Amino acid sequence: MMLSLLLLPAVLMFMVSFSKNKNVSIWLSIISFSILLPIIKLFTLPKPYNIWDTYLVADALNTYILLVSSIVGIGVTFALMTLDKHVEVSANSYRRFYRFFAIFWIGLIFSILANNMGIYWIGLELATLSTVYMIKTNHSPTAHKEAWNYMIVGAIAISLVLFGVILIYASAKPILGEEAMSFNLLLSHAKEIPSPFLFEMGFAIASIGMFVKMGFFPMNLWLANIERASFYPVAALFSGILESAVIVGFFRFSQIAMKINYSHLFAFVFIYTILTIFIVSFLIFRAKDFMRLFSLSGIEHMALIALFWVSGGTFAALLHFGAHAFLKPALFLSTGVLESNGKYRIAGALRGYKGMKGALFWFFVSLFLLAIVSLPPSPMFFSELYGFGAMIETAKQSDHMLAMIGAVLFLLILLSVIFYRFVAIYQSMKYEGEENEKKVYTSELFALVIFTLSLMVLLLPSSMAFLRSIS
Amino acid sequence: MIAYLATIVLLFLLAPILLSFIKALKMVLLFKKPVSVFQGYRNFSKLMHKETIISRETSSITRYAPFLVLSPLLVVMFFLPPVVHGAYYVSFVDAFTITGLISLSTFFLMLLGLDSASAFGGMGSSREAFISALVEPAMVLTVFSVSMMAGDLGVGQAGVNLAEHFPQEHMASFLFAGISFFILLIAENGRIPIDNPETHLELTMVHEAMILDLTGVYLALIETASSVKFVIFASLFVSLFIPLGLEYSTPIAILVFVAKLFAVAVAVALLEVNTAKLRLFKVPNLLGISIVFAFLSLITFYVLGA
Amino acid sequence: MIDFLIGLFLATLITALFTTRLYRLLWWYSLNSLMLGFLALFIGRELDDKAMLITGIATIIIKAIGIPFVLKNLSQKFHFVRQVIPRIKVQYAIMLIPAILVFTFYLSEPITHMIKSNSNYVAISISSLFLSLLLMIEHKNVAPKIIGFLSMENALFLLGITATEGMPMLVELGIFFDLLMAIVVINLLFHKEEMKV
Amino acid sequence: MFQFDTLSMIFIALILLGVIPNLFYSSGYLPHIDRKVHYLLHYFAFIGSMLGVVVSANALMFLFFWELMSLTSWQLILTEVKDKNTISAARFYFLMTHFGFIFLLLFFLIVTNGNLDVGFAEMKNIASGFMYPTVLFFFLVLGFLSKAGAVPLHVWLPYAHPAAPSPVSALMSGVMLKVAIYGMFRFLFDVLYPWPLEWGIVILVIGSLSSIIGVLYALSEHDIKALLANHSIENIGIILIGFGMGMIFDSLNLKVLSTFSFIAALFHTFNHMSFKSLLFMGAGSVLHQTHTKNIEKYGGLIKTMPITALTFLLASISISALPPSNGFLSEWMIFQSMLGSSHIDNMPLKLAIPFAVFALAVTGGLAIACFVKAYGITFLGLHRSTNAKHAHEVNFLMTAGMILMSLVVISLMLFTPFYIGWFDEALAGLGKVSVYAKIFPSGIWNMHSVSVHGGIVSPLVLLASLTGVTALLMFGYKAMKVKERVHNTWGCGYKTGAKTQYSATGFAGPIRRFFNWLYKPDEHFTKQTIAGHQSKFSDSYYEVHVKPLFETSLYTSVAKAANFISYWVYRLAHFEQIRYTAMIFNLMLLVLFSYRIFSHEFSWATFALESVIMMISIKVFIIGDKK
Repeated sequence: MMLSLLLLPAVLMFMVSFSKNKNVSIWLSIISFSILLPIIKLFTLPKPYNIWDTYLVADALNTYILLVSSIVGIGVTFALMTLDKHVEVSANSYRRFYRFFAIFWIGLIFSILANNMGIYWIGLELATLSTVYMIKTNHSPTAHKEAWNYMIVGAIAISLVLFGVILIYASAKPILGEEAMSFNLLLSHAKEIPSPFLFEMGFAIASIGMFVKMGFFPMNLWLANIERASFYPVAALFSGILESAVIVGFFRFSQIAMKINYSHLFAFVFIYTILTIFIVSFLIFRAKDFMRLFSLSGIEHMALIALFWVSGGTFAALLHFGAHAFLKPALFLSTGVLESNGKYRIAGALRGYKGMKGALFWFFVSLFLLAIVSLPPSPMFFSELYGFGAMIETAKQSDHMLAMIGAVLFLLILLSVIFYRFVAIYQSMKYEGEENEKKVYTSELFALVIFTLSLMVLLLPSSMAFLRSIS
Repeated sequence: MIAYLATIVLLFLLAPILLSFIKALKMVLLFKKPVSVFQGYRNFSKLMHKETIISRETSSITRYAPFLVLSPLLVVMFFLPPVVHGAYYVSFVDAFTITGLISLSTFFLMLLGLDSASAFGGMGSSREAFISALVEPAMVLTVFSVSMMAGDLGVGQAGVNLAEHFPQEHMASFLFAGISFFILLIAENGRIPIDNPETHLELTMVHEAMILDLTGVYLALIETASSVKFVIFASLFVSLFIPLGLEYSTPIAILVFVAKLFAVAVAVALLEVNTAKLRLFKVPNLLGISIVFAFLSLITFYVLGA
Repeated sequence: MIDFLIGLFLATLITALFTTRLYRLLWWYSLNSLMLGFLALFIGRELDDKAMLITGIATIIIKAIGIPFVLKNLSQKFHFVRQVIPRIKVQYAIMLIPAILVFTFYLSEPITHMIKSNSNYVAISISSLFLSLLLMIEHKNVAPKIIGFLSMENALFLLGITATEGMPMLVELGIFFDLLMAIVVINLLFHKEEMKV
Repeated sequence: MFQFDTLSMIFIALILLGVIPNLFYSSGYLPHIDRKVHYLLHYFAFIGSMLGVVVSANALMFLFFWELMSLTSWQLILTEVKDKNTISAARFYFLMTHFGFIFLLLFFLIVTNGNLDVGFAEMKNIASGFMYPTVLFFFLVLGFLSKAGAVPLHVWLPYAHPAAPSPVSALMSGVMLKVAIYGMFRFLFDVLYPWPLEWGIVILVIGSLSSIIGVLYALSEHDIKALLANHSIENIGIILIGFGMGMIFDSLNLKVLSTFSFIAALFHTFNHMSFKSLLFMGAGSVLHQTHTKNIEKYGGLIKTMPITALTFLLASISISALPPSNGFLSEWMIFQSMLGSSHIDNMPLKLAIPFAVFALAVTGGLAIACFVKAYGITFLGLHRSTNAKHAHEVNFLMTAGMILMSLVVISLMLFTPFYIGWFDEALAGLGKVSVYAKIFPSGIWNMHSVSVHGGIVSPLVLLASLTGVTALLMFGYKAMKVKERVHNTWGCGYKTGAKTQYSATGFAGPIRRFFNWLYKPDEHFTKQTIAGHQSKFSDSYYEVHVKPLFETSLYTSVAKAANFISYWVYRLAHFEQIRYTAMIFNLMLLVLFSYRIFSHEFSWATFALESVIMMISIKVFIIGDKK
């Protein structure tokens, strides 16, 4: 019952996408809201709540993530209404876009709610494959090339995840039998796994898959290129939802890995993310367009979330996750508006928005831009404080305290490189270049309002308390 | 109290005489016909009777600055060490205050130079700023070192202490401080090798350049200020570094004091006759020597205790 | 017998690495999948596992026959370049392949004394994973890359059926479903290209 | 969440004293700002965040307000964007302040164990258990001093302060820097208390360097606001000298001297707030009228802007530490505390402190020169540009702001004992010895140094006697009824004009030449000679720019390094476009190898072997053959 309610908006969307009515997109956005109902219901239910046997189980963590992703999904549907005003897209591919968006959504609901590694993987693969087509909606040669790139790299990454899943399954099968696919059981029996090395190998391979998918070292730029080549809602979906699905898998796997050998896990993720952020920060230092900039910064934030998570800063990781999931799609959606008017030009991109709507738009975008570099009162400010706090805490308990504090310092300096670049870009957008009259539509503004409100809700003490309660 | 006031009046009266005396002595040494030692007074009265010409380009600064140049120096005169044993002296003012007051006077003098919009004024101010910036550290260090030996930072108290207990055990550092202070005396008063108070030649002048546009009473005030400044330095020098003769009875002590002042004047005159004015950018060398001696004095005091 | 089939599996994969013609490549891939299917049937019979039997049959039908056929059709329809010469020289390749094999055995050495029966299978599947990656590395064209990706899938299956003695049915079916989806998407991707021209 | 102890109250008072006159000034300035909403929003948020910083009682609040303070001040700099310089200055400022924030963040994270809600007392417990307190100290120093603008983290000041609207520069320089000083007081006292001797020396050295470097660059500056900003560096240096002496004395167990030095530092903090705000307001008024920051384009403004000129003069006297101003008093206290070093037993230290004395004295001398230059060139002489000629006094609100601020300056001068008593109370509250009774043993007339054989100063007596003597002299002059005549300035027969005056460049010439080895100035000299005669020319132009040493060496090289690294990173990213599978292949090799090595038997032989394999594989797959 719950499952069908959850899937209903997506299925409706899939079906409505065949209709040739012009006003269908408005209906779709309203339909998309209906997903909130079952999620709110989920919140009230006692956890863990079995949605579909033991395959799909809702607990506090994935309900939260599902909620965040759904809000992003709703926001994106709103922004999709005026996609054709900003880019050239034929009615046919527009509809097909919706169709694949629906499939994407279904895949995500499965993978986020999954308590089974296999189901998780299937959902992820479904979502990945459907995005391939969404990239292709843009009829440009680069989009075509990038769609192929995405197809292949994404497929490799996803296959690696599956490979890791099978190895983990193999490692736990002797004690758990067929049930070794279940995250819950794995977590509770982690200590009894007979061959930790096999598990760790599986974990490493799966993590590589997930990290490649999220654009960590060394595959930093491929995602950025894809997002550059595709339409802006795709980028918003990527950063807002798909990466959430990936990171929820990472959360689950690393929870188990933490129990098996914390120091290995920590060293692995720590080194990996620092390398990633090192590369990404200097890529951002040179980034010259919004899309690349934002998607690179998305990688940075994903790396931070992973790092906070393994350092034990669960609260920080989740808060950061939420903030990022709202901010990044908002930025990508505004990029659509910024670029359709200014075409890649950064200087003066925020100028020339006249009237109430315009003022609201540039105000929001400024807010998002400043919030993404974690200036107060952005939720990211707090999440970074607590996240780095958790890292310092871990450092203090380790044998290499000074080295780790040094690493944190290094990390912070790298973040300030990013900070610098963002500030420079923001200033250039607002204060340089010439002023041209530009236009923004209500539906986009509405999406931005949704994101802003969600961000503000994140800051409420009660939601912070809720996040603290998840562990 | 009477001795105190009398000393101040005496010093004030003596001030023009000392400068004229130096001039006269130099002329004698150069086989010229010397001016009278009272030439300072003559100049003063002459200037007092003249009308004041105020330059069109100047502002109210020119009207007030001459007073502000003189008044800090006059205030300083009240703070000098006693010349007679047992006389009243102001114990609560220390060397930093005196340095500060002198700087205040210089500050207004420099503003005065800039006010007239003439190139000379600016030049004089600029050079004065340069020199006094370098004088300052030497001054502070010397004061620091002397206060160690005198056991007090208050100038009056230091003078008394030194007179009562001559720091024989610290002779070396005392000497160094004395040399340093003597160089400062020359520098601060714009005497030859630093400045030539007698010429109005663009290349040589510092002090004179700043007051080029003053006439009448204003000029008189400034001239008084410079003579007072000299006498302050001279009396500080003699009280701190030649602390002898205080124990005599009042008239003799005062005589000894005046004699010491003249001795300083003679020393300055001899130095002036025997050296040429330094180029402006050589001045730091001399002041550097002063700074080095001040440091030396401190270090010998600390390390050797000598 | 299992060992023999695995040997053949690996052999077909290695041969595919040296192939320079697209149809040949498809052929080797088909053989590779066939071996995998047989392997599944064989193990399934040995363990008396019905799910495994279904998997084996599905593998043979979809992977050994269906996909190569579709790909061949596509290649004819869209005029693929049929000569696919590996970018890595043969001289390197003959050194690399044994090196990879040795390395994977070395890597899985710590597991050997932990899992009794089938530690070698883990090593072999990891090595076939690497070999499929190598297949993707050495070609620039899309078609061989797709085959590389598909043989990666095969490596996964090998691991699934040998090391773990079969995964839950649901998962396996899901994987098949996704594979089909992938083929559909690939098809669409090609189609789009054609539409544009 | 918040606390209001005496130290906080003192700094609240400091902020309010700086802010209230500024409100007047700011409202007078407001009609000239285009983006009023933006300005007002950030202006008040800025003030609020500064107040928030000084009353925060836990790390979370402190960091929040601290970062908010940076954010709003950055936005305030961007209020009036007229040229590219403002934009880059704002960016640079924000980067530097964020850089400092990093260290603060680390400091707080370490001393709170990641739980940012704990109070200062708890922080102290945690900090005392931390193994490397010096690391904490350096984090603290880097964090706060980058905000305060101490060498070598001072480079942003001369860019950021001129770029901001004048009321904001007054606030930033006058008040915001002090908030950083508050941080030093609060956390060095409350959290990191027992200080090793070395810490004090570090602060002392930083202070001495800052004071000299600040004043030297101020002297060579032609932009009036940048000049003042450089003076802020100098004054922060002076405050730090006092602070450092206090720390040194404290670690040598000379408690009385230590409190005395800290009082001096606090007092100078207040004084600098007052006169620097006033100076910036004055500079702002001048800028407002002449529309240029170039000091060479001013001149003669005293005639048309008397109130600005008078208040500026007051502030100049005070900042030059001339008696009887408040600036003199605090600097006097700092000198006195350094003279207290004669009691130290530690011989090397005893010998080293005279160098700090020397630094402070040089600073004093140069500051006088600098302010003669600033004041003289700006307000005296003839108009150097048309704008300066048409300048007139600023509006009522702005003058009211300046007058109020000069009242603050004067109050600091007159009520020194009261302020010192208050500072003393605060320090006593922080666990230091109270020394008020020793400073003013007999009433408020005389201020004593607490060191043995220390000096005495009597500010009120000085003030009274100076005004008395001056008034007497002037009265005498008036009584003489001297005839006055107005005539042109004598210019050696040449006509006196705006161009015959000494310029600021010329004024600083001798000092600049003397410090040429440090300045390494960039000189531009063009001359239109007549008929090949070197000495005869119709037109000549001389301009000199001094680029700060730290900027050319430290900052440019950092920027270069960042560029270099990013270039190579981009080159690396190029491979992933074409060789992505190879990248993943190698990545897997690497990770599996590392897991194999570090999880199980580590031996150098396998390590070497695997590295070789990695290298070969990277070479073959990723880099490939050269074409």
